[in-house]
Amino acid sequence: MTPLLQVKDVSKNFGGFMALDGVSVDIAQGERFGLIGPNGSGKTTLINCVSGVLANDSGSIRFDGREISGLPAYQRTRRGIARSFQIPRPFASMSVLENLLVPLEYAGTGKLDEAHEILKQMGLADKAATQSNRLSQVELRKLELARAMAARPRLLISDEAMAGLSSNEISEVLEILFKLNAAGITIVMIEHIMQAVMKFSQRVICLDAGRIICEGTPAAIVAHPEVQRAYLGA
Amino acid sequence: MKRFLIGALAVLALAASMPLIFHNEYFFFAGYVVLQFIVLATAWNILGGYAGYVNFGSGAFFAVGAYTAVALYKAFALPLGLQILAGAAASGLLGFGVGMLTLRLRGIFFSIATIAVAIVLETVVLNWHYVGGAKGLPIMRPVETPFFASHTVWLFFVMAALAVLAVGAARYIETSWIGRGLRAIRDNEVAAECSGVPTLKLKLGAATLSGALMGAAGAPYAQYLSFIEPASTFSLNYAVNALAMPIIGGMGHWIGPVIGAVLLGSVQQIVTVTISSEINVLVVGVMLVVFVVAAPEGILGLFRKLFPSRKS
Amino acid sequence: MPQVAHPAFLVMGAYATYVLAGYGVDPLLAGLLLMPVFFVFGLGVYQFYYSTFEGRGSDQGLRGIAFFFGVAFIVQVGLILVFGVDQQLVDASYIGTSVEFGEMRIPKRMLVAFGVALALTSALALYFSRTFTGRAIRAVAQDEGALRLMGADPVRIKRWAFGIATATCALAGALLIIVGPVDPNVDRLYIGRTFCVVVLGGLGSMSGTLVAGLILGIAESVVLTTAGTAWAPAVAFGILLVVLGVRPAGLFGR
Amino acid sequence: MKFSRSLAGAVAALAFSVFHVAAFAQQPVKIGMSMPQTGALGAGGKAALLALQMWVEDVNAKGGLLGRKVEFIAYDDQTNPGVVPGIYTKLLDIDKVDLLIAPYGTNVTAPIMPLVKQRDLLLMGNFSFDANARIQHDKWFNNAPWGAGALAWGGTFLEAAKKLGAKTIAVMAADAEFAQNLCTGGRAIAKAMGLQSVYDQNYPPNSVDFSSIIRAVRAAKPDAVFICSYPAESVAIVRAVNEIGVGPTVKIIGGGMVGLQFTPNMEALGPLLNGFVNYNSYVPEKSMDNPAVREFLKRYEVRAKQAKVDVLGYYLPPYNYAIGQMIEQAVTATKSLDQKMLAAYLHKSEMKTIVGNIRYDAMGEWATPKLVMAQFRGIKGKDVDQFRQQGKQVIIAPAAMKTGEVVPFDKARN
Repeated sequence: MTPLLQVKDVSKNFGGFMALDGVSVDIAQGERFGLIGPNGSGKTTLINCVSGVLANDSGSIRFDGREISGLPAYQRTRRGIARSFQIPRPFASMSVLENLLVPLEYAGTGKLDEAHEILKQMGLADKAATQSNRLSQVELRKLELARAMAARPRLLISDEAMAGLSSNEISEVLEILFKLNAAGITIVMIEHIMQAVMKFSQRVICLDAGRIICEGTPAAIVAHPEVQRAYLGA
Repeated sequence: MKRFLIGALAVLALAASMPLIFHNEYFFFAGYVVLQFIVLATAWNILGGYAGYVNFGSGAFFAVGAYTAVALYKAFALPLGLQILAGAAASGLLGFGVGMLTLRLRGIFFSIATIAVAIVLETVVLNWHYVGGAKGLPIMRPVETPFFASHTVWLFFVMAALAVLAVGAARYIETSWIGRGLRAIRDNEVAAECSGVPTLKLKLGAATLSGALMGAAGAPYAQYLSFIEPASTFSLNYAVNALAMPIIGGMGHWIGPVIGAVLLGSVQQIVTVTISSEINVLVVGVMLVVFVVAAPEGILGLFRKLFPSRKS
Repeated sequence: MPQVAHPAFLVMGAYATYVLAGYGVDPLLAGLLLMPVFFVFGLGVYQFYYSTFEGRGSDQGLRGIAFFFGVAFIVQVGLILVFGVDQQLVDASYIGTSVEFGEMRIPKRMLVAFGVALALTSALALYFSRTFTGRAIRAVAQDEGALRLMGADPVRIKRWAFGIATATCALAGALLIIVGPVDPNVDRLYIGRTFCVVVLGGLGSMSGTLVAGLILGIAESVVLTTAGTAWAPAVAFGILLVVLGVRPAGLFGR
Repeated sequence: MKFSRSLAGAVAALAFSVFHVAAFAQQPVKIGMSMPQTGALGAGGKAALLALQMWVEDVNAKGGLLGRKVEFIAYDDQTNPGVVPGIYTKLLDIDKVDLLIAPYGTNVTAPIMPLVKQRDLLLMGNFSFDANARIQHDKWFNNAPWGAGALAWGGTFLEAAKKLGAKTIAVMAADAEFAQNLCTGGRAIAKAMGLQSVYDQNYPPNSVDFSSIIRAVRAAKPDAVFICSYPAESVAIVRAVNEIGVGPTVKIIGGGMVGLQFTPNMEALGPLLNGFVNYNSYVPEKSMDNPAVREFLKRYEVRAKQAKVDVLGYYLPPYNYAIGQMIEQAVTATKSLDQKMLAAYLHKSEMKTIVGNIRYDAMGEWATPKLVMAQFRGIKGKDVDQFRQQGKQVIIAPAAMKTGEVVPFDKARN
C-alpha cells in the first residue's frame, strides 16, 4: 500500500538560507506522526510546503500517490490535507460556526449539521454563535482544529496546537486528536511539548537546520544523542 | 430573497413614477448622481468591503465605462443598453487585468496599482483624439425619448435600474458562499486558502464584477452631461466618494454603501447648489477620516450599537 | 509601511515654502526652516495613526490605507480652498537664469535642485547606515521582534522614521516649487513617481532608490522628447505597473 | 441706543423693500452664467465678471429691462469644463434664469453647446473661438473681435513672419479646444503661404515645464514660432524662452498666447515679454482710441482697484460690458424675452456697443473681425503704468490700424 504522504528530497531556500535541505519522509494512512526540532529547524517550513502555503524549490510531494507540489493550497485542502496554524488565524469578523462554514462550503460536504457535529466533538458547541475574536486562547486552538476538520481531511496537520496551554487543556486537546485518529484520520503533530508528542506519536522525526537528523519511535528518538544535543546542547 | 425581489421591483416602480411627482428636471439631474454613487459605492464595496482590497482608482473604472460608451456611440451609434454592456465589459476586463497583475501581492500594491492605472488611462484618453482628447467632446443626446418626459428622466430610470442590479448582485454575493469566502480572505488570506478557498480566483472575480459595475455606472455619463472630458471623468472625487461612502455607511452589509451614497450623495447635491464644490468634497474627506478613526463600522455600526437587540 | 499621504505632504511643503517666500525668505532656506516643523508634524500624525489603528490592532490594513488616503485628500482640498487651483511659483536669483555650456543652456534652478537632492539623499543614506537609530529604522521594516530584543521600541523607531520622512518632504517641497510652478493637484503625479522609484529600487534600499530615480528621470525625458510631452505623466505609472507585474521585489531586490 | 439703531435699520430696510416692490412690480429678469473665477482663466474671468456687474448696475439704475429689475447670477466654474453643464442645468432648472451668457473662454463654452441647442436657447458667447463650428446653433452670438476661423489671427501673424523673411515655422499648441481650433487653422494658412513646418508639438493643458519643448524648438531652427496656449502655459513659455533661449534663427514668436493680455501676467513678466508678437483685443495705441472705451475704463479702474482684479482691464472688460449692452438693445427693441425673437433681432440688426458697432454672420460670429497683432517693445521693470503708454504694444497688423513695423525678435529683446 502506498503511503498517504510521500515527501522526497524537498528543499526550500530563503534568499541563501536553506530552510529545508533535501527532506524525505513517508507517512502512512492512519498514522500518528510527530515532527520535532528546535526553533528555526524547518518544521513549519516543511508543513507550509506540504499544505501549499509555500512552494518547494525542488523535490516532490505526493499525496495519495499523486504529485501535489505544483498545486495551490486550496486544491490540496480539497484533496484532503488540512492544517491548523501555530498562531491562531481565526476569521475574526465571523462567528465560530461561520468559521467552520468556510471550509465546509469550499472543501467539505457543505452540510450544516456536520459543522454542529464537529463543534460538539471539539467541545465548542455552546460557542457556535460567539464571534471568534472573543474566544479564549484554548478555544482559539480548538477552533483551529475544528476548522481544519470541517474540510473533511484525510491528513490533519496540527501546528503547535498546545503551545501556551495548561496541562489540563493539553490533555483535552490530545484527547480530541486521539479521537480523530481513531476515526481514521492521519495526523501529523508538530509540537514543542515533548510529553505530548511522545505520548501521541507512533513515529517521530527530528529536524535540525533543515535536515532530518533522526527518525524512529518516541523512545528511540528521546534516546538519540543528536536529538539530545540539538535540544539540550543548543 | 423573495422579499428583496419585491423590494427591488417597488424601488423601480417608484423610480418610474417619479415624473408624476416631481416636475423639475433638476431633481432628476441631481437624483441621477445619487443613484450613480449607489452603483459606484456598492461596486467598490464588493472588493473593498468584502475582500479588503482598497481600490483608489474607481474614477478610472468609471471613465473606462464612459469612454467605451462614447467611442462606440460615435462609431456605430450603439443604443444606450449596448453602450452600458460594452462599458461594463471593458471595465470588468480592466478589473481582471489589474487583479492579475497585483492581487497576488500585498493589499497596498493593489491600491497603488489602481492609482497607477487611473493616471496611465487618463493619459491615454488625453491623447486619444477620436473621443476628443484633452479638449473633450460634446455629445448630442437623441432628440426623442419614448415613454419618458425627457432624456434626463430616462437616464435617471436607467441608473435606478443599474443601482437595483448592483445592490442585488452585492446582496447575493454577501449572503452566499462567495461572500463568506471573500470575508475569509479579508480576515486572513492564508487561513482562507488553507480552508479550501480559491483566493486568487475569488479576488479576481470580485475585481472583475466590481470593475464591471463601475463601468456600467460610467457608460451613460457622456449622455447625461452631453459632454465628456478626461479631467472631470477621471476625477479623484469619484475615487474618494466610492471609498468614503461604504466606509461611512458601513462595509459589512449591502445596505451600508447605499446609506452612505444616499446620505453623502444628496448632501453634496444640495450643498453644490449653495456652497462651493471644494468645501463639499472637503466634507467628504473629513467625514471619511472621522469615521475611519471613530466609527470603523460606519453608520450601520453606530445603529447596531444604539439598538443592540436587533439581529444583523 | 507604504504610505500614501507623503506626496500630499510634499505639496504641502511646496506651499509652505511659497508662503515663506512671500515674506522674502529664500525658498531653499525656507525648506530647511520647515524641516523641523514638518518633523514634529510627522511625529504627531504617526502617533495619532498608531493610537487609533496599529495600537488597536484591528483591521489596520484597509482602514489605515483609507485613513492616509483621506488625510492626503484633505490636504489637497485644503490647499485648494486656501490658495485656489491656480499655479503658484517663487522667485530667487537662481530661478529663471541659466548656465551656458556652449550650445547647451541648463537652467540654474535645475542644478540647484539636483545638488540639494543629491546632498539630502547622501545624508539620509549615511544616517541609515552609520547611526543606531538609522539602522534600527531599516531593521524595523524587516523584523519587529528582533528589534525588540535589541532593546529598541519599534513604535518609537517607526514614529521617528515617519518624522524624518515628513521632514524630508519639506525640503523636497521647496525643491519642487523651485523647479517649477506648483498647484494643489500635483500630488497625484507624485504618488506615482514616489512609488515607482521605491518599488523599482526595491523597498528599503537607498542606493536602489537613487538608481531607480535616475532611471525614471531618464525614461521620462526620453518619452518627453520622442513621444511628446502629452505622454509623460504615464511613464512613472507605466513603469510601476510593469515592475509590479514582473518583478515586485524591485530591480535590486532578492 | 443699540436697539434703536437696529430698529431704524429694520424700518429703512422695510421702506427700501416697499420701494422695490413699487419700482419693479414684477419678477426680476434673471440673467445667469458661469464664469472662470479661479483656475487657468480665472484672472481674466474675474475682470470680465466685474464689467458685467457694472452693466447690471447701470441698467438697473436706468430702470431695468422691460421695467423689471435685472438679477445677475454667476457661479465659478474654476475653468473646469466638466462642471459647466451642471451649472447651466442648475441655472435653467433651479434658478430659472431668463437669459444665458456663456462663460469666458472656448474650453468652458464647448460643453454647454449641446445643452443650449437641445433646449433651443439664446446664448451670448464670450470670447470663444469657433465654439459653434461643430454644433451650428442658430441662437449663438459670440462677442469676440476675431470672427469665424483662424484667418484673423494666423493670417496677420504669418504675414508678419513672411515680411521678416521666414521660410520655416514651428507650432506648439495646448491640447485644448481653443488652442487646437486655432492651431489647426494656423497650420493650414502656413501651408498655403508656403511656410515649411519644422516642428509641431501638442502638449497637455496645464503643463508646467517647457524647457524640453523650447530646447526642441531651438534644435529645429525655425524662423517663426506660432504658439497657441492658455494663460498659465503662456507665462511658463515666456519664462522658458527667456531661460533656455529659442536660438538666433527665430525672427517672430507668439500669435495665440492667451493670458499675456492679463495685467497681472504682464506685470509679473515685465521685460521678458519684449519682442513677443501676440493677438489682442485692445491696446492703448492711437489707432484704437475710442472715447466710449476710454470712459468705461476710467470707471472700471476705480472698481477694479477695490475688487483687486486686473487694473488695466483692456482685454475682456469692455467686451463683456458690450454683451450686456447687446442684451439691453435686443430686449428693449423686441420688448420681449422670447429667445426666438431676440435671436432674430440679433441676426438682422446692427448692435451698438462701446467696442463699436457689431453685425453678426450666419454662424453668430462677428461679420467683420477687428483683431490686432501687437508686439511688446521697450518694456522695463515691472511697473504697471508703462502699459498705459503708447508704443509698448505696437500694432503691426492689420494694415488699417498699424502703428509700427514688426521688428525681428532678437532685435526687440535688446
